[in-house]
Amino acid sequence: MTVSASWYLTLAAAMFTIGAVGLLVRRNVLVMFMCVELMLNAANLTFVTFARELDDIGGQAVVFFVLVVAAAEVVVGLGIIVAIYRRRLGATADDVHVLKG
Amino acid sequence: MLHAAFLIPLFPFLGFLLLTAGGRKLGNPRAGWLATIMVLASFVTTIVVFAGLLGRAAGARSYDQTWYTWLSVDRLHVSAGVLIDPLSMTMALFVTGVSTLIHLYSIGYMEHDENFPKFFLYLNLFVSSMLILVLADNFLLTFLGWEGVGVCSYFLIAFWFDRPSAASAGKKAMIFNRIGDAGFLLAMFLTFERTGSLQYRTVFAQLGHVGTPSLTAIALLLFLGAAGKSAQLPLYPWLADAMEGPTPVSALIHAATMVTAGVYLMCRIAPILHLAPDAAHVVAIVGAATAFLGATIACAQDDIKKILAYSTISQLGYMFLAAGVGAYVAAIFLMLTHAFYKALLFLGAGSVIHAMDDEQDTKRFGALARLMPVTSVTFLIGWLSIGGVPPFSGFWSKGDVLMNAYSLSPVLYAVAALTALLTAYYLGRCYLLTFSGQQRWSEARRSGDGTHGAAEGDGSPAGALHPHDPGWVMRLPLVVLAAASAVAGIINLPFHPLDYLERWLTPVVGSELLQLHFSTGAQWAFALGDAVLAAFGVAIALGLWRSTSEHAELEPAFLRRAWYVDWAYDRFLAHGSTELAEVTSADVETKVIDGAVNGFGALVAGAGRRLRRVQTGYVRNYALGLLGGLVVLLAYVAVRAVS
Amino acid sequence: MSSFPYLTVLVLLPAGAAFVLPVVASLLAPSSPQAERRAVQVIGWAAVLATLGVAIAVLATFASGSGGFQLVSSHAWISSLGIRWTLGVDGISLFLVLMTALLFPIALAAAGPRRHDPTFVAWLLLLEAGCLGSFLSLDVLVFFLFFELTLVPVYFIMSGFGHERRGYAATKFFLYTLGASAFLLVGILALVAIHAGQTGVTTFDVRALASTHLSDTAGVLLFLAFTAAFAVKAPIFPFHTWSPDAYRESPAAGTVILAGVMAKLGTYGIVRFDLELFPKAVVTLAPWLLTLGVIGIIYGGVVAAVQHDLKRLVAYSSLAHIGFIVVGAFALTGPALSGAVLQMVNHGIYTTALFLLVAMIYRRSGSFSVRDLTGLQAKAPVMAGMFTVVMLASIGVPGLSGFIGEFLILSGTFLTHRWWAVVATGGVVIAAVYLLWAYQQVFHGKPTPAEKGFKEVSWRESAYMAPLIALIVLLGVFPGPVLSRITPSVDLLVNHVEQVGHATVPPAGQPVANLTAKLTSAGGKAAR
Amino acid sequence: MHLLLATATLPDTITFALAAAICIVGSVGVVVSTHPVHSALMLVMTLFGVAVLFVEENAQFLAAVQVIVYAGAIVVLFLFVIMLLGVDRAEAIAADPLKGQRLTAVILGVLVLAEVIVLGRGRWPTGAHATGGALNQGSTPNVNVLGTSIFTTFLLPFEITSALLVIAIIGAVVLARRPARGTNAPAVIVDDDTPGASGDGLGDDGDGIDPDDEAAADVAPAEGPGVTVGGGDERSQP
Repeated sequence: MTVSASWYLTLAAAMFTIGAVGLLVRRNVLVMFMCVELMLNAANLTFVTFARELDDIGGQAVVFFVLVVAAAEVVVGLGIIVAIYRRRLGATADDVHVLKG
Repeated sequence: MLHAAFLIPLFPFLGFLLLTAGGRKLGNPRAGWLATIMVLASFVTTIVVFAGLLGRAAGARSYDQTWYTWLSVDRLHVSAGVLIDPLSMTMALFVTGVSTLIHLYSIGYMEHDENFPKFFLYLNLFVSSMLILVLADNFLLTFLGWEGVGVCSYFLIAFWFDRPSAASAGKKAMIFNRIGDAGFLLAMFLTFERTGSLQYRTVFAQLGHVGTPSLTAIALLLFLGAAGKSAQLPLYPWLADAMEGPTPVSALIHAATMVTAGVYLMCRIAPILHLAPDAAHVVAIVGAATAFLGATIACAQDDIKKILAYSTISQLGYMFLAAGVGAYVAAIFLMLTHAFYKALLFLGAGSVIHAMDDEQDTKRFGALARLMPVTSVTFLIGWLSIGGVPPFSGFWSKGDVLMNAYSLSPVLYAVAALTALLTAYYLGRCYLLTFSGQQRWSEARRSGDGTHGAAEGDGSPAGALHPHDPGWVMRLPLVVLAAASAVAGIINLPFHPLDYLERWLTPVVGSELLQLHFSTGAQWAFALGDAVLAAFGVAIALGLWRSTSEHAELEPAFLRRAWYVDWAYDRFLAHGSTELAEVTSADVETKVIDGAVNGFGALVAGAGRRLRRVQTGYVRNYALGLLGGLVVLLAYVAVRAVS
Repeated sequence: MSSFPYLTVLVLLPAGAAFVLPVVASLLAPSSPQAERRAVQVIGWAAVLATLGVAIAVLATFASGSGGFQLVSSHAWISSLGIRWTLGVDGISLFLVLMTALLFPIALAAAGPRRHDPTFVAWLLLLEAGCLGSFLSLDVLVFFLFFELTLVPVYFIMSGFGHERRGYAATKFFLYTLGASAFLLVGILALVAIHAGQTGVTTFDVRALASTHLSDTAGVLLFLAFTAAFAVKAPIFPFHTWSPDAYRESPAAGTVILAGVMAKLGTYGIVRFDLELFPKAVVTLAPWLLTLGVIGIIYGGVVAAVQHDLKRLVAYSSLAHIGFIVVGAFALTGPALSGAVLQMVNHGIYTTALFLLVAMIYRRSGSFSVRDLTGLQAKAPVMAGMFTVVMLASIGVPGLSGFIGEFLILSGTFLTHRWWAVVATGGVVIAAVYLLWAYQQVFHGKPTPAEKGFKEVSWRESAYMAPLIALIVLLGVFPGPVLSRITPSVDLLVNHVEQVGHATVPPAGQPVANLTAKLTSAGGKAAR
Repeated sequence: MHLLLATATLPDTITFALAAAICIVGSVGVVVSTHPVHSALMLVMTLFGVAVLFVEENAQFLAAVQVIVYAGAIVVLFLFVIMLLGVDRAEAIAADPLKGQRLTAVILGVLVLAEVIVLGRGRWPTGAHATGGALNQGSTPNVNVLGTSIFTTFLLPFEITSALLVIAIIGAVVLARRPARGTNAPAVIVDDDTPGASGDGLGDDGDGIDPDDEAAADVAPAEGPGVTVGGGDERSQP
């Protein structure tokens, strides 16, 4: 029997926070993307933990779908990044602000 | 025979429809003849109905004919129908009679006008409306005729619409009338509220249940309407301007028929005036004041039609004076005789204007008597008649009014008597300036003023002027009217078996408000006094104006400018309201109301301009906001959970 | 009652045509522009005329003398929310429907070359469906949908085919009316929620909602929410400023529909929904609304008197006339309300005629300004004659349509609210001032050389003016058949307001507890 | 605080502690590495840690997928893009050009963490099972249980994910494709490298976008000094 769910959840919360802070402080679009992956993983961990806690397969099924969606998201996201980099040498996230009001 | 009553207004209306449809094809002069025949047919029908009414007993001379229900909502039931009684028949007779003559005259007068069919179209519509006005059996239908004649008056005053002055005069007449109409409308609302009906018969039957203040209000509001239509103080200025219309129009509408509608209304509501003596006194006082005012202004005018217009205002004042003191028969009597002699004077003036190639200034006439003998003689009869010289009709009718005025108040009598003197004087001045004295027109001919435009004239070559009497079409009405003016007094002589009109009308208007208590001797004294006043007026006119045309001291500026009333209206009412409207439109509408709407839009736009700074464009900033939102949200949940 | 679904057909016919027309046009356009134009014409005319035909059939089927709703058809639509497709017609809506069905063919005829434009015609047809749907809906939410639906076509007609400042006018119109309608939606939902709370039934049927018990505050608030939308749409002073701009910048056909039909959506909404649903609040707030109406009458007249732009002048005159309708609606007496309903129809007809005449002048001279026009009567006497008749109707000369409505409104208002009626009567004078002034400027005087080629009305123009003028005269002389169909419904409504709203405002010495008491009191007075 | 450590066995506890440490270190490493490649490698480390935790929690299948798909495919994709774009060099992260961004982010992050922990205290789901079925079904292996669930209860979402993947592939192809000369560029971002808009839009305040420029950008895309990536650039300077 592994450690109680509280530890897992606390760990997930910490990972999520680190990912979120990373998303906010890094300017490299690729690294920001990795931070998003971190947050997704934190969420996945939460799901799996609750699946165990509640003895419910639904939590794991959701994680499965999250994985698929994450894969799709990465594909499209990286495609967008490639498209942006094509047009802007050395662009970071801060360089793209054409939607400024 | 009474069943034919519906035909009386129908004939002229038919004429109106026919002329609308095919007047232009019918052309000149057939359109005029069609119109005249229609009015003549109406006149004949009226005589037939009149005969039918005459055949009934004096107490049963009343007949209702309902055509259809016009309005029926709730308890408001208004039918379209006629009320045939001695009063309405008297009015119908003289309206159709005078109209026929003036239609005939117009065929000659308007023969060169390019809008000849349209003129008769309007005239027919006018006659039809006037007949509905006098025959209607309820207030609302009377109001329809009332407005109908007002609208026709507007069309006809502005008939020569290419003259700005004519167009303005038409508009002015309409607006002054509308002010009066507002009073009429309010009177109807009050009547309906108090009695639940607008039918004359029903209303009069219930007067006993209506309080005196309400009756006074109704009577005064109706008088406001009457003052607008009949050019009484303070709503009279439009009538002088209305002379911009063709002269037959002035004769028919602005002298003989339409302007007397107010007097008719006062007689029609005699039962109300009986019960509201205060209102009746107001009517009398306003009438006397208007009579005097009109006469003074007429003394100093040069334009022949303006003289006659102010004279009309003055004479209408007499009629209101009579109605106000309760002498309705005297009012109707004066109305009838006035219709004859004033129509005669206008048609005579029209002949002169026609002959003088559209010149209207009496100072540029003179010595026309020998060139236009028929016109001159008939005009002279008109003068003597309106002046109250015995035995012409005016003597009898005006004497009746004066005597009745005395019975209410000697002051009213004094004003009216002075006015009578002035009347004899100013028309004498007019006659003498036009027909006798020096010939002042050959050198004054066509001195380049185009104001009296060519539209009325026939465009005759600018050669020498040869004034002459008009053709028979125009001469016949003159002669007929002159004869009527001379002898019309016989319909109501103040001797018992001869007072036909008195006995004829009494069932409708009731007995006199004030019973006359004069002895025969006193009556003779009054008659003598009237005759002396008239003779005096005539004598002054002869003395002053027989040979000369200049008496500047007798034509002070304040009279020439009509006591500055027009000026005051223009300055304070017209300009004032225009300025008020400009301010409303420019400031209130644009700045306040629309400003509020656009201001709200600007506020949103301004807020947006300020808030757009939040949209930095940096995705990391937005994400920061997201996280901040998450913090707030979680804090909220936490606080909720704790409490 | 007929089994034929007249009313549904009436709404769906133009709506269907509006969808079919662009499809057909786009199929034909690439191959042959001629065929496209012809198809647009055929479909457009067929739709509006068929709608008019159905409307006339409705009139023929309508049983006069009965005040309730007739030809009611009701079908489940959004069952979970209790929204039903419920249409019905009574004396109040009957003639508005007829007027709408009549004015759309006229607007199409007056549209000039645009009647070949598939976009324009399709929007016009959709607008007709929206207007008819609004007048016929008995389900409040369906009414709201149609009420809002009308905005879209008008926006596109105005912004796509209007005059110089069309963008400004269209945006202002759309935002203003849409913003006000938000209140209406909230009001509807709140009312339905209250009703559902009381009865447990979720329904949007106006007949059912009328029995909702509302507290005084709730009634007043809901009344204000409803009235906000209607006041802007009508428009009632001081919510009118979109209208001069919108009327001014719309193309002729758009102006006609805006002023003739859509303004009535607001006043109809007041009569149908405000009076029916919130009698208490109506009684409480009637003096305020009457005051706004009276101010509108005077104010509209005064501002119209100094307009140099004919279209704006007519727009402000329209404000004054809407003021009369508002006064009639809130006087809460039989004659006044009947007059208000009649006046809606009258106003639709003569305002349309005025705008059409102004458009004719514009088409010939290129100007709406009285400063550029003079002496047209010499050039076009028939047009001047038409203008005169319409103008006199608008002024309220008896014998023409405008008078009957105004007289009924004012005399009815006088019974309960005397001083408002007195002031409103002053508006009658003002109407004469500005219209006669405009007429004098435009038609009197000598024509300028520039107007040499000014043409008389054409046959086409006469053809679409003729029914309007005929109706102006007919409604003035024989209003009986119309009034006899309006009054039963109006009586029901006035009774409802008086019973529920306790509208006991007796004029001096005459108790007016309800209609029957009024009738007996008149009889009693006569008997005494 | 419920320190429910007592129920855990020692190996499990040690495994958890190690994996948790790996996760935290990896996560922090992702954020603080100056070099994108290092970040990616740190991410792999984290993912492995998570996979271990999955195994600990009886999610063997997910652990496998985590390693294969996440670490094996996604991170490789990251690395591939880093190499493709040539950004595999250290960047300056000492200071953030957006004032206050870093500080605020850290404060907010700490706040979120604190709030989540506070909220989590004393609140524990005790309710019924969801519809998906039990996790522990006797001796049935986790893969079987999950497979049954996905192919029965979650069949429709599963099918939809397939569509999602296809869409993503197409999207990626379209986005990454170099536009042929004269055709419309994928309208992902507004191209303000066109002559009329140069110097505008990036860096300065870029006061709205002129629709005409937008149209021009559509007609003649990317004629400025475009980034040349990959093989021979036929659009090099004339």
